[in-house]
Amino acid sequence: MPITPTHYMLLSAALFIIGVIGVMVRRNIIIIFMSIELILNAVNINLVAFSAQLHNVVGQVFAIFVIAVAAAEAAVGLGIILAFYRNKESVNIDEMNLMRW
Amino acid sequence: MAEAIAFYVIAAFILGFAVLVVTTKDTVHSVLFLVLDFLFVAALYVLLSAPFLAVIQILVYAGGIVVLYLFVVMLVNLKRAPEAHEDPHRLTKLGFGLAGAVLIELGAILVSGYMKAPAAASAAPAVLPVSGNTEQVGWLLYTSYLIPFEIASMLLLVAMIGAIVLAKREL
Amino acid sequence: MIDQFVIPVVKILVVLNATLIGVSYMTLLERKVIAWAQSRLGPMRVGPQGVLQPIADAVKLILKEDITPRKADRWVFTAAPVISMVPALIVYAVIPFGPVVHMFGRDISLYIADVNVGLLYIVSVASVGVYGIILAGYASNSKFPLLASLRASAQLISYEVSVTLTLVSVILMSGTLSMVGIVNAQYNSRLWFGFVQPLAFVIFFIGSLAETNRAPFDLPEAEQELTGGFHTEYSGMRFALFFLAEYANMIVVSSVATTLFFGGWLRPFPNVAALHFLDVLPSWTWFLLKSFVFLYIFIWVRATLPRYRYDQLMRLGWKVLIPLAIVNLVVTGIVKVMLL
Amino acid sequence: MFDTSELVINMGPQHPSTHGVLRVVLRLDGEKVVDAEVVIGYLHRGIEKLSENRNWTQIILLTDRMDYVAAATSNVGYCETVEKLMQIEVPRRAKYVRTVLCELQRIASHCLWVGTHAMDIGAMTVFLYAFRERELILDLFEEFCGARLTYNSMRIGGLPQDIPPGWDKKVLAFCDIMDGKLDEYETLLTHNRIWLERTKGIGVIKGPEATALGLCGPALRGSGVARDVRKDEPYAAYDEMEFDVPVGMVGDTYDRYLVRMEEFRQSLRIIRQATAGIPEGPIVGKVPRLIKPVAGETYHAIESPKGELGYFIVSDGKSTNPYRFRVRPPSFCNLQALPRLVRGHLIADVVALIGSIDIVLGEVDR
Repeated sequence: MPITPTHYMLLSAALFIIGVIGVMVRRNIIIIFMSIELILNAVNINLVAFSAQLHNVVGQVFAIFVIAVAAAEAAVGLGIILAFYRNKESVNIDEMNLMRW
Repeated sequence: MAEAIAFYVIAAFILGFAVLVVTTKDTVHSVLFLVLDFLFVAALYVLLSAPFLAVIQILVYAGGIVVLYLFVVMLVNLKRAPEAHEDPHRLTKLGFGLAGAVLIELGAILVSGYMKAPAAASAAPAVLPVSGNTEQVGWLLYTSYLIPFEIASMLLLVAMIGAIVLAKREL
Repeated sequence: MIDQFVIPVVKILVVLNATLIGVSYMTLLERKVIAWAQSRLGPMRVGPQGVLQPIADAVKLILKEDITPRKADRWVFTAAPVISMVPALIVYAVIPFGPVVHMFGRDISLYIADVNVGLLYIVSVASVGVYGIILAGYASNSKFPLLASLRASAQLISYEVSVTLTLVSVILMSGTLSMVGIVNAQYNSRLWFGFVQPLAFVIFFIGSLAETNRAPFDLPEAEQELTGGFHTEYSGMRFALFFLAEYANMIVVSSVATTLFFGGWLRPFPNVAALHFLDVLPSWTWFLLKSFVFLYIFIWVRATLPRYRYDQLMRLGWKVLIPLAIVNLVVTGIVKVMLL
Repeated sequence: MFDTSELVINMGPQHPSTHGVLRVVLRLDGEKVVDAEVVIGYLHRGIEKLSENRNWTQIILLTDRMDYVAAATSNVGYCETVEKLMQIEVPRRAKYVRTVLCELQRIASHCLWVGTHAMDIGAMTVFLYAFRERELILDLFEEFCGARLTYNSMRIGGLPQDIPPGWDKKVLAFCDIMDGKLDEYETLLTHNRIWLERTKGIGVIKGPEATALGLCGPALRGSGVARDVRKDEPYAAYDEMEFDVPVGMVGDTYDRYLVRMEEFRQSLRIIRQATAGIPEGPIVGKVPRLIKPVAGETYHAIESPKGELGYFIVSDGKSTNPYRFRVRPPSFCNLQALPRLVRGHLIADVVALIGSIDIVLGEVDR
């Protein structure tokens, strides 16, 4: 049974859902950040799956841009976590309820 | 046939590690599972005949970003685990419910899409003068997608400066 | 059927065993060369001229007790040496030891796989190698190894940037990422990239010294300061794995340097008719000879140079090597565009 | 794990680069040393108390064990102090041989210093070279007094026995070898960029502050103060030798290194002059059979390889044992400058600085 793009879409949907659950359920900010990375990966899988099916490399170019943005987001996000940890000694998202601290 | 087996094996690993990332208590273990997850996603890209992206995924994601996470996890080693105390007004059940709803909705779209006849073949892609996956990606990146490329580099520069300003103790 | 499975598996076995034997004999080579440099004899007791010393070391390390610190993270503690060893071994999939050769009535290529993203594959596998060190420091759950592992990984990451930039300038010259393609490009352009790109080679060499934690950059396991660096808590077989991983990385880096900068398996002046008598040596011996020269230089540098301090090391990495690598890249680009 | 406040790390007493059982408690802010506290006493054997129930000749053995790297200079220093108290006239031959022995000991001690100092900073080869030369000197000492480390090479009033025939030829032969070997050390270290970067500007201390802190020997001369006991208060046959005292300008680790490397050459120069000019004559002055100095006290200092080594002895005139025997060891005084030198540097520099002030714990703890 040949592998159709729908299989890839189902896989990326499942990965997307796991990411969303991770963001919603966990309280540790770092785990939340990692779940966001999972979501971005799910998007990438979709992009590459369609680019392979349509034999058009544009999808992969977009995937590279997604990776670049993910890198930037991770760097700044972790900077915020470090700054927050230095003030509040905890990485529990519930305690992050102030816009400025 | 071999490709189908490979796909299912890799997909199983990806989803398995993703679940482990989200559920393990120890943060370092979940970072490790994340690395393994990204390596298998890279394997998936190789299956989708996108070797350049697979290598970039290992280099940037597994080799760079997750190392960043590992550093932060070690610097932010906690004396009391965040999940230690139960937070009363946490709507975990609602979270699961919402996620389930989204899953059902996505499944419905996919399944219905699968029933209908495949969409009309879209316009044939522009034939690129170069062959080979890396060359084509490179060609597109520097011709039709040059502006987004420059913007992305600006974005990375801004992110670097932002991270340094945030993380450094005294400037 | 045979071409699909049997030959690649045989090739992999040959390369893996050759590497493992090479790595164990590297320890002997290093002790002998440093001993010779320090006007002493080196290991002489086991076997004639100390030849069986690596086997003795291996047996000793296997029999030694393998303790795990009490509050250490058991799984990560055991996985760390493996994680630092595996990348060093899987890089050999793309390194070409020779051209396609006609043996046993069949055309066999003296390389395991000609991946068209070969060079990027090597760089990305090297970047995954950092995990072994970080996790080792983290898992041993004590102050000194953690400090050492953070420093080691920061050093590795910062030198990876300059090494990758030099590799990009080589790709600019060769036009292809596949390792076999690069060696053919050097054959066609009749000039080894080491001479066309001397600055890139020097930066690559210094960067690889730092990436394998060797010689002037072997700060992470500087006994004097941090009492042993990140593998203080390790003993027995696991310590041996770390030790071998360092040598495996060293062999990998020297074979990559040979392939990229000194024409992998090409014998000197391959197309000069007068030197055809040199062809009696099979191609992969040239490759081994050249990588041996680099290994010798690695050890020679370790015997003579003192060690950099951590901030000087990072300053050199960021403020000297990376700008130089970028300048080299830009100049190569301009020259390539103007000439072609 | 380690929060942003200071981190306290114990370097030693069991540590590869603290030259013996020295414990340095470092308070670190990240990588920078905020403050250092030196803890000593692990090698205290109570030599000064022991000496109070031993007669004057038996104490010579104890002086060997203090600075075990430079035992000959300690013996000569002690015997000269007792001779000064009892006003014994030492024959010229004994004085010349004492000068040769002291300078040979200085070269041996500096060999050990350059080896361990370079090894701490990472250059392993120099250690092997330096110890190869030190072996030659130990052989010369073994011929003269039978021992390689704790020599017991002096007697109050002169030499225990005359130098074996041909010994001075061997010493001159050694000097020629050593000249060549010194160039080897210099090529390995002096103009080595990494060595320069690890030692230039580390542990800078200016002259006045160095004297105030009580630094002495090469550590003090590295900061520009030309204080050398062999020149200021010449003893043995130093007044008849011409040699110059190398002095540093900046007072950092590199200057102390250069001063000691120059001292190697000056010692060779002295040895050549002294060995060539050893006069004939008796080897022991008029010494009473039972050494019982008249009541009194005296202080006499000599230039040991580490610095100014002083002996203060008090005799009550009644018994054959000293009433009080006090030693002013150079390593002890140099070591107390360590916290001041180390402040503001990194951990790797602490190691380089301990090597640069060249301490021996036997002498520090006594």
